Amino acid sequence: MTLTAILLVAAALIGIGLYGTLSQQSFVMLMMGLELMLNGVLLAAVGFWSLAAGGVPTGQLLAIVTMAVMAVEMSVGFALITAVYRNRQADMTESLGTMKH
Amino acid sequence: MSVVDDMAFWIFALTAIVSGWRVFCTDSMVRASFLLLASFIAVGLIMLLLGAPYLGIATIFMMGVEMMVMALFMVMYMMNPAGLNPMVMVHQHRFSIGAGIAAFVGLAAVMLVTDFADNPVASDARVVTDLGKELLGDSMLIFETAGVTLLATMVASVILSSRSGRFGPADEGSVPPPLEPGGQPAGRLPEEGGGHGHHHH
Amino acid sequence: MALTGLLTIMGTIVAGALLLQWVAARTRRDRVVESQKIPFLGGSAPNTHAWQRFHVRYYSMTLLFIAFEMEMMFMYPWAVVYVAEGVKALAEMGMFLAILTVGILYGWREGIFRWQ
Amino acid sequence: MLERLAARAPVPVFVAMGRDRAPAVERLLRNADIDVTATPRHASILLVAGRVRDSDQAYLDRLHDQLPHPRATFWWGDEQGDDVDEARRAASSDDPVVALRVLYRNLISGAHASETHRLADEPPAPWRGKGDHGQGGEGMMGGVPYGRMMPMPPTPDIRDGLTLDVYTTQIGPFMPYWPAGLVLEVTFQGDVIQSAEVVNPTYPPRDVDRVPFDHLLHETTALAQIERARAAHHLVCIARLLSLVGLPTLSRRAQILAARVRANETIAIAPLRKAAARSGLKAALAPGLGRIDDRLARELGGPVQRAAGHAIDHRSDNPTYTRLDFTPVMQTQSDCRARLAQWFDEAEQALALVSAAPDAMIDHGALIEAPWAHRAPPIDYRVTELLPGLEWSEALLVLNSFDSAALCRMAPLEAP
Amino acid sequence: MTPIVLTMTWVAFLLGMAWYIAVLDGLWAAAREGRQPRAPLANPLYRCATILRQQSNLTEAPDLLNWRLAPALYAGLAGTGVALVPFSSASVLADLEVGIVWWGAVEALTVVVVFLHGWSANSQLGLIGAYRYVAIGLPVMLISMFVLIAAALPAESLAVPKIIESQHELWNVIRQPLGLPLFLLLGLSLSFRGPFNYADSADLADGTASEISGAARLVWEFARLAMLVATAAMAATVFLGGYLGPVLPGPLWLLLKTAVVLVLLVALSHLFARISPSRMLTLIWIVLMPLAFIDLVWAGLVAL
Repeated sequence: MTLTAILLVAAALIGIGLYGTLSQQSFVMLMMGLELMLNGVLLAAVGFWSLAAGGVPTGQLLAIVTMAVMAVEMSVGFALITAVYRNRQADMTESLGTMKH
Repeated sequence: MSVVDDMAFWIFALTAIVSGWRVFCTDSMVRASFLLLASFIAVGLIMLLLGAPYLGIATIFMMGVEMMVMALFMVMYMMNPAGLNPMVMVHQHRFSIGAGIAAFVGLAAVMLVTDFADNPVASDARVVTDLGKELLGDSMLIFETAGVTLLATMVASVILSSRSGRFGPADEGSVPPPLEPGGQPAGRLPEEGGGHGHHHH
Repeated sequence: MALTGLLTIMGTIVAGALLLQWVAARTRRDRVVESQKIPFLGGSAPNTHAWQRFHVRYYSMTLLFIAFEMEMMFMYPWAVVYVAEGVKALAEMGMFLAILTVGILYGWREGIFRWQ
Repeated sequence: MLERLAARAPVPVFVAMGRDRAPAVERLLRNADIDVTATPRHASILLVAGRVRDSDQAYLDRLHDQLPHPRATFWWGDEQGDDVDEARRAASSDDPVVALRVLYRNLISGAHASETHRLADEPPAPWRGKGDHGQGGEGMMGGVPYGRMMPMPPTPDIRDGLTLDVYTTQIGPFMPYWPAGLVLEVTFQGDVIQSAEVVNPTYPPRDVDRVPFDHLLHETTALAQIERARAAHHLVCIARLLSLVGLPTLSRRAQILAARVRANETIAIAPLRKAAARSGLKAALAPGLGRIDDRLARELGGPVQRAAGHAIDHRSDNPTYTRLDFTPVMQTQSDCRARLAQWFDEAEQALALVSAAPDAMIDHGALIEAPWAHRAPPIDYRVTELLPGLEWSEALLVLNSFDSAALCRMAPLEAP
Repeated sequence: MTPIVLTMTWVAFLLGMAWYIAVLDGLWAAAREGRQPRAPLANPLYRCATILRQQSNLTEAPDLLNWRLAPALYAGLAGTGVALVPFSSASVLADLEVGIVWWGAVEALTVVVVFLHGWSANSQLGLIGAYRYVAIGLPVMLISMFVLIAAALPAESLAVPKIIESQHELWNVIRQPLGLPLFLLLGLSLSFRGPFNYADSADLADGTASEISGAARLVWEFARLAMLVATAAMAATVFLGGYLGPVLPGPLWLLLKTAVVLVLLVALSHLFARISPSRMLTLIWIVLMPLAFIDLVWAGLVAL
């Protein structure tokens, strides 16, 4: 369990997350991709903190802030989706994009 | 690091990656949400191995509720939420795969060439206490900002999601979007039982 | 190590419970026939599958809840150093509870704690 | 070993309530040897209590097939033909507990073979090998994946306007806490009812509490008998509501009280009422829940009418009652809470009348208020109009806040 | 205690207490209904045998994997909850530095698992139960987190053994009197009993359990009891000093206290009516949540 191994896993998670974010048509699935990317970031942060930074408290803080970002993203994201859905009944990124009125 | 720890790490790592990948393969929105949760739990367990007990377990409970809420919204807004009819709802598929792989390869390359400092956390460090001290000490500002941001989040999400604005229902006069530019509003009308794949003649 | 203990317990119980269900299903020879699979609705049969885009009646509450839960994450480490930090920590708690109270009051005013 | 232990357990029974049998079944509910289950999936014996409409046979068969093996059917009533063997039936006057126990023990030991399915072993629609993926579906929302259609196309919700899928299904006639015999076609969005239609009406109420009232038509009857029947009827109604809000033990207490009232014992309702109040029953019935308008309350009559604030009661005009200073009790709010309070008040008043005049007689042919709604032709108001916009548990509370006669008049099949 | 003895104690505690709750339920009902209890000690075993004898049911196109996994995971979560509780000063199966955070995770995952159980059956009654449970289960979790954090203040640690040690002089139930009652409500919610039975209630024909039979149901019902045991043991530990007590050995004290808490929980589950989910949601946020705040402030002021 070296730092390299951890970062590789984190990179894999970020890669999969990126694929999901780019490929999914629906907002909610797109958010799953984002979450997965942040999951990778989280793992990398903790990995650095634990193995390279000698446990400086700021490292932990970074991880918590990442999680807070996730929470904010989810909360506001779903609120937005609800607002959009209510107004346009759309849950697809494309159908929103083609809408000009 | 003991052999057991190493083995555990690889099991968790594999779980995290495989379930993270399966998220985008399953048809059921509930399964997708909870596969993502499985990925988070595995990462949380890796954090425990890395000597961050609070962060690891907090990830598990935080993501437990987040993915629960995620599942609620997924089911609410996705057609065919249980995936009874298999579906593919992707666009720019090849490009996305390419981007994903490129990101992985790029990051991995950077990692492999960079020489990271080897400075592991002391095994007797009181990490939770440290974190608490940090929160109330040097990083107080971050902490306060986070608190206020979360309050703003609460207010914003309530405003956005609830129907009863001060100016009447938010959906008044709204029209479903067309599926083709300039087309008829699609909505979810009864005749369209065939779903997404059907309207493109 | 605590983690090993917890995972062993979890694994053993889950494996045991699954095994019990599997063995029970193996030892009974009766097949579940199609008419038996109809979901229970007092004798009636449904027209469609029950899995639907289920209207969650409290969705605004869940969004407030996530932000709340995030605040809780900050509170655990705070609790550990509370006695050591003293008044400063107390003030911090005041801020916390103030934020959460405002959140609750706002949500209440908007009526998100009811079935929409 | 497992068999021996299982044979000693309380018999898990699911009750399919037919006509006329409600009070008798409520007696069963109190017996510790019988475990009345909420769903057929947990039962081993399907108890068909009383007569079932011919049109309900298909529902009964479906219910039967939903029981897990080993399973058996038991008929309790007088209408069964001789084609049913002795072990699986009891006359309506008999207590079936012993027979049920024997049947259950034989079922567990294998002496009585588990019954095979009655409906065809076929999916609701053929699906195997059909469609793009062999699961019977087409596209995203079409076809019959695994034999059933996907949920209905979305419509705007009646409460908050979100346009989401609706789920339409028939419910009943053998649903727990559901008026016996009633089949509704209910459209849900989430857990809120959007609309409902009557498919089959409820069974007309003809229960044991009616006996003294029928009696009165032809001969002089003791006031005590009439009023005891009233108290017992109301207690059983109260018991249903108590059970519905998660107070099964209190509910059983109410049923025991009802049985003791019928057996001419002297009882007090006040302790039950106090216990119910302390348990927060009022909070469980939100104010305004199930409120009906004045016209409907008047049409329905009986306790429903008095709960709406109309002091109309035939007993006020009867000399036997006026001698006892009878004045009708009433509530004002006309909601579920008021109807429950009305049942409690009337039951207490009835027992007070019994103790005030244990020997009073009422002349035959006298017009005496019955404990239930007027038995008159159906009215042009459907019970289904009460349900839209209610969450499922609230809907059940509203349904159970009416007596069966009132429900019967509000759920006719055809337009009146 | 050696690990082996400790494990055996854990198993005996979990099974014994689950059986004890079933017995208590039977006795309580019989007493309130004024009749003789029916074979009170053996009845739970008879019922287990009955359920196990029944065929396992299926529905049309269920999410079979999750349907079978949910009861198992629920039981597993309850088991890890019990493992957090020390039987005496050096005997705890999972001596986690952040024990009460794990308990928070158990609560969060319980909501997930119950939802999954109701969802997987593909039946409307189960779905309603599942969604309703999430509405109540999520906010109740916050309340329990507040009271547990309050209990952690004087201990200056998130570890369960440390919280016990901080109660040498005074139990938390006296120092923070609001904590225990609020925590007991969580217990009812985690195992959905009585006034908090929003998942498997009578009006839904047993809700998420309405379509299961056989072994799956046995596991599910056992898990509900086990979860109640876990909450009671946690309550006894965090608020009643756990193994602390004079004369008697530590494990016995824990057993006694858990037994007492379970009597309270069983009484609560039979004494109160279930209010509509909408009103309960408001009640939790508007009444119980501020009470939890008060508990935290109270604990904070006392601890300083």
